[in-house]
Amino acid sequence: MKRHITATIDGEAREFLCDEDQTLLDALRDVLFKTGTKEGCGTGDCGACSVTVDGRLVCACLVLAAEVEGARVETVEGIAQEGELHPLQRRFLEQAALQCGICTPGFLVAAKSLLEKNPDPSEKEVRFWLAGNLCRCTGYDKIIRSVLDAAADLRGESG
Amino acid sequence: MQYVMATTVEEAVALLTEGGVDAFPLAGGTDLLAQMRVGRIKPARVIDLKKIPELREIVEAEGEYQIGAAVSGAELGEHVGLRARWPGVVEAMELIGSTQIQGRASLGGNLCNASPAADSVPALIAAGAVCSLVGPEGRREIAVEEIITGPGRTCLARNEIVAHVRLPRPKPGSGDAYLRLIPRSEMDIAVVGAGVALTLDPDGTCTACRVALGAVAPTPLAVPEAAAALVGRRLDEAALAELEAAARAAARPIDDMRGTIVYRVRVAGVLAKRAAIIAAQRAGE
Amino acid sequence: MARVILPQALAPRAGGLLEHEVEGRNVRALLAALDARFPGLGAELEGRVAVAIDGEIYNDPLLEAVEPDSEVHFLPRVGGG
Amino acid sequence: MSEEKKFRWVGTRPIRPDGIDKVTGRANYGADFALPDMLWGKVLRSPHAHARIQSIDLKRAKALAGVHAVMTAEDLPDLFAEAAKSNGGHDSSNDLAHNVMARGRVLYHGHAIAAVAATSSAIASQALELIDVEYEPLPHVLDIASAIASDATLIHEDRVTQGVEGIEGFEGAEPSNIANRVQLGHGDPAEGFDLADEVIEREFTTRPIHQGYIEPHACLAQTTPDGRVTLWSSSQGHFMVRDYTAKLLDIDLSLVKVIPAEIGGGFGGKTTVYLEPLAVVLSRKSGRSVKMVMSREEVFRASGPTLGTRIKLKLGATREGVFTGGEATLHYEGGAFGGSSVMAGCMTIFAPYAFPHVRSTGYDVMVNKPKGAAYRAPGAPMAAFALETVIDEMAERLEIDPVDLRLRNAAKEGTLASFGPRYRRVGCVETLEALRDHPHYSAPLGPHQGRGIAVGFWFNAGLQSSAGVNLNPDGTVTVLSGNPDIGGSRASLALMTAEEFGIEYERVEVVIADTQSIGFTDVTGGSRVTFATGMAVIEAAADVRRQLCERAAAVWEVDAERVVWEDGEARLKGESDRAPLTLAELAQNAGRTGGPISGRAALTARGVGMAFGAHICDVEVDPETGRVEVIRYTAVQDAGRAIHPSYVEGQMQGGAVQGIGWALNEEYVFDSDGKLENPGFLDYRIPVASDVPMIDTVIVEVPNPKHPYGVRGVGEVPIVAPIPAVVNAVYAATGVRFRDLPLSPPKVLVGLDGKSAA
Repeated sequence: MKRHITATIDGEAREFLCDEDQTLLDALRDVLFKTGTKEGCGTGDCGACSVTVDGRLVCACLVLAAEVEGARVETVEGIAQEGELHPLQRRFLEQAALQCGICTPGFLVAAKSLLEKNPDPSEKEVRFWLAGNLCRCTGYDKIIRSVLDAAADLRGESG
Repeated sequence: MQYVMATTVEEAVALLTEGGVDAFPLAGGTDLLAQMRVGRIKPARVIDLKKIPELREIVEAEGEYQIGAAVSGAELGEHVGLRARWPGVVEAMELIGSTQIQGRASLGGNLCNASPAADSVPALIAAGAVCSLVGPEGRREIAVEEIITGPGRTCLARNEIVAHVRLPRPKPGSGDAYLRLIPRSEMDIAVVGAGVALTLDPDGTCTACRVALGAVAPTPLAVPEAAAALVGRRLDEAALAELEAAARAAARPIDDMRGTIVYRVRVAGVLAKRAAIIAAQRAGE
Repeated sequence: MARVILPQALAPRAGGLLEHEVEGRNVRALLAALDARFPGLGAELEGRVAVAIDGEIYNDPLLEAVEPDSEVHFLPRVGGG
Repeated sequence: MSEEKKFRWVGTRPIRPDGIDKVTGRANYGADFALPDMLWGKVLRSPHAHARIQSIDLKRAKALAGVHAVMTAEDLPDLFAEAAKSNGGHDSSNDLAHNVMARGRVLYHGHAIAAVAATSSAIASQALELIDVEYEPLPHVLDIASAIASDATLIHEDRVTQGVEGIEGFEGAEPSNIANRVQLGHGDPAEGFDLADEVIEREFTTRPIHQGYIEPHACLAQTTPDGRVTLWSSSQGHFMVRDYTAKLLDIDLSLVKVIPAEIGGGFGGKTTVYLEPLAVVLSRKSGRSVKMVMSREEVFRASGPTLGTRIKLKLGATREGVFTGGEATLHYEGGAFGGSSVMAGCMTIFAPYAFPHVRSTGYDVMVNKPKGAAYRAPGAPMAAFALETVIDEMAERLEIDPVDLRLRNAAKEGTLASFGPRYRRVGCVETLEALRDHPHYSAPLGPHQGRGIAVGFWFNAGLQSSAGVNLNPDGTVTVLSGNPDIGGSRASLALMTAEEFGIEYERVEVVIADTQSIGFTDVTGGSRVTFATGMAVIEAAADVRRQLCERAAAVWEVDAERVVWEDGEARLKGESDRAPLTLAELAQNAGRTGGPISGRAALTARGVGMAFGAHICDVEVDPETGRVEVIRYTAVQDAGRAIHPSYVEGQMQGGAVQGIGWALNEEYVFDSDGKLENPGFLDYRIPVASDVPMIDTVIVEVPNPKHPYGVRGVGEVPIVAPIPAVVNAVYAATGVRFRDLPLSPPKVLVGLDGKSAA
């Protein structure tokens, strides 16, 4: 038996049917075809499927779709507003903070969640907040710089 | 698989009872869903506990804290009062997994998953935490160190759940700390963990102490011998060396891919000592 | 005549010698000449190796030009990751 | 190429053309494709490291509702029969066939044995449990020592070592687990050691590790009754996927269309196929399209890895610090089929330095572990670990600064390389000098801290590339490439195109075309795309430029020789009053002046530029727990010419951190039954963001004289130096030389204990 779910996903009211044991990640990707959220491990160890549920950063692979009934889910696909890139997205592009780009959606969601909580994080705080987001290409350097720069942008401190 | 939500502890217990051996409680889900994914657990029913108010609250009464079993690490970390009162417990919980895991993982889940390496448990043992269990027969209270009986095993009946964990009101001059050793800086399972809670009188003499170790035995261990090394003394080098030796003596780990027996024994001593120093600093603050 | 240097592992197939003076305008001609001198060696080389002609490595050599004073090393083929 | 050439675009850092798609979630990776009739395919894998398959019973699986196809090796053409006559069944495509689906025996834990396709991923998983397999477990070999022991169990009973004909000690070779032996060098090492004042000989070991790309292997296959195949696949080369799939299934290449997905990391691990042939078979059997995605556990158990090594190395030097001789014996595990990177290990181990006498001998050893795959500078990091730590020891013994010792021996133009030829222009010296002059090299250190340096070398594959350049009527340019963009190559190709035409970078779009829309192109690997495919793009652009000049000549009614292309427009030589014709003007009128303008190039790239990197690493070691923390890191590398410096830096930073992971924590842990105990990111510990500092970079540019812009390959060099740099730093911090990777805390603590005991 499928379960009927109503939720707000990237600002849009959505209804969908899912299996009761289906994860939020599988429902996003296979039911709603929102494939911007990636799967790297399925066990919460890589962060590629980072989304927020009611403002809380989680791995979509460790949430059942059934659990988001009535919730607000935000994915990478909702970060740019009306075609306008978020400062994080802009900085990632300018700084070449992505190589293959598979981890990028997760990093952006996680970093956005950090900056909403802490608008002026230190390098160390950024590194520890993002420790659950694995990147195998960049060595993290340009990602961390992008997040710090985007934080400054959002504080209105960049030149 | 069937997903059901419980709104009271009694309902949760009834759903568990009805579901039998293939029914699993779901709090944060960070262990359950990962194990489902790799096929280690195949539940016929999961019972979501997160809509039960008691399990989601942190309640303070006269310095005593009652933490709902489904409270997430992130919620724990954001609780200013708790953080000030029991920094060791909070830091232990916050060490579990990533920020994403913190958004979901619960204190009750970490406890009931019953890993010998569970980070929150040594800190809770050191803090003298007491758990409130609810089952078909009603409630019972049990010291946290009694909960885990072996790797993946607890003293809970199949249809019993942890409702909340209670932390006592610390005496003046108290502090706690938890440290673990992992190869990386984040994301690993503890190779060794050590929690220390102690009380110092104004001249720095230790009047009470509890020490617990993780990942050095089939269950997290309370180590009263290590605590005894400090009680009645100032935390000088000799006392700390005795604490370290007692912690080592208590450790009886295994060799596995995460660490060797020799290593774990050594580091159990090192971490117990270091945690004691931090706890003492906090006690003096 | 070009100076041809074989991989050490193939020396036993070429009279025990690593270095040979060989006539040929391109790699194919060198291989043919080597094969005539040591039957089977040319085919063996063609199937397995790259060449360096005066320090320049070619991974799929056949018609690469060889000068009379060239130094031609046969070496293992390397791709990468 | 001329040093004075001024660039407008080359060396700048614009946003990559595919960037917006990749920061908004729109880019489609391997697992992001779906078709309405799609089934989900899954693979049953061996629970044994080595066993004979006695029977496979598919009845119960087939009967499960929702299952549409089930397959085993019986459903693949038997490529063995022919080759078995010549070489015991072993050539690379037979090995590949046997690897994608076990035939007769399973050779490692995780070896594919059957596959199913069902209407959901859950049903497919359930069906796997209904496949009944009877195994007869066989003894297994799991390490080099037991594999080469005289009484070793043979993984392939009929396989005789290659490369030993006529070699003393190998006469009439019996079958063994050594698949191959190689030897390289010049002079006589014994003579070299006689000339030395100091000789150091050491042995080193490394464990199997995985490339660790974040995207699991994934594909979607669609087939038609008349034999056509369409594959959407994430790989380092869709032509590679086409060729291997066609070969394994005996299909004409023209019938297989592979559409490249964006690729979520490869590092060499996606230069082969695992799922695609199975998906095609399942699709044919079911008449539906089939999607297959590996789980992370499958990725670790059955794809990649690069395996364990044992290297014995001897180095001789004079008191003045001149290397007189080098000798190394390298044993590399190649997994169940051989094919390790030992050859490249032998070629690179002494490559950065001049040696009068040098020899390396390599053995490719078969063990019951997954078939090894390339990993970034395959074979070189382990070799550098051996040489560069011995050099560190030699520097200490000779009381010479470690940079000076390396500089005294560094390879330069004319040096006879240990792998054969004489070097042409290379930047080893310049790279080391840049390292020495970097403030990091002389910065102060605190207690329990130490600093190490090391040099790394890698080649640069040329191989085959095709490119198309289409001029659009509005003056924009579309570039077609056959290489998946794994790290920003669209940007580097667009930059070179903009440079060639003298037009705005934003006017160039780069498309990764499928196997039916562009000429053959080898994999994105071997640090070759910006170098080799870049050459093809430059050539195709030149073709277009030539046509543009011809069109302008036709318009002006002059000889084409009188027209030159400058700053994005055609100009008539010597007549400054004639208004130039811009690219846009010529493009707009193309239809009326002879038709659409497009250029093509297809080439085997020549003139590969070898490259060197030199790294500085600072660590702090906790003396009580043995935990090592990297606290500062600088990577220096000769890029020849950095087309897009940010992506060059990115390669250097990423390679450095992969190497740090390899040095400190990454390892496959097998139990005594040959079962991998840590097939997940939890216990296979790749570095996380909080493990590492910023990675400082210095790009040295010693242009490759054989490339129009001077490009050398940059992608692989950065992973070669980190291991010895870290290990030398740990020595400097602790006084203990570690020779077995990884330097995990328990191992380091044992080492520290050994020192205090001694």
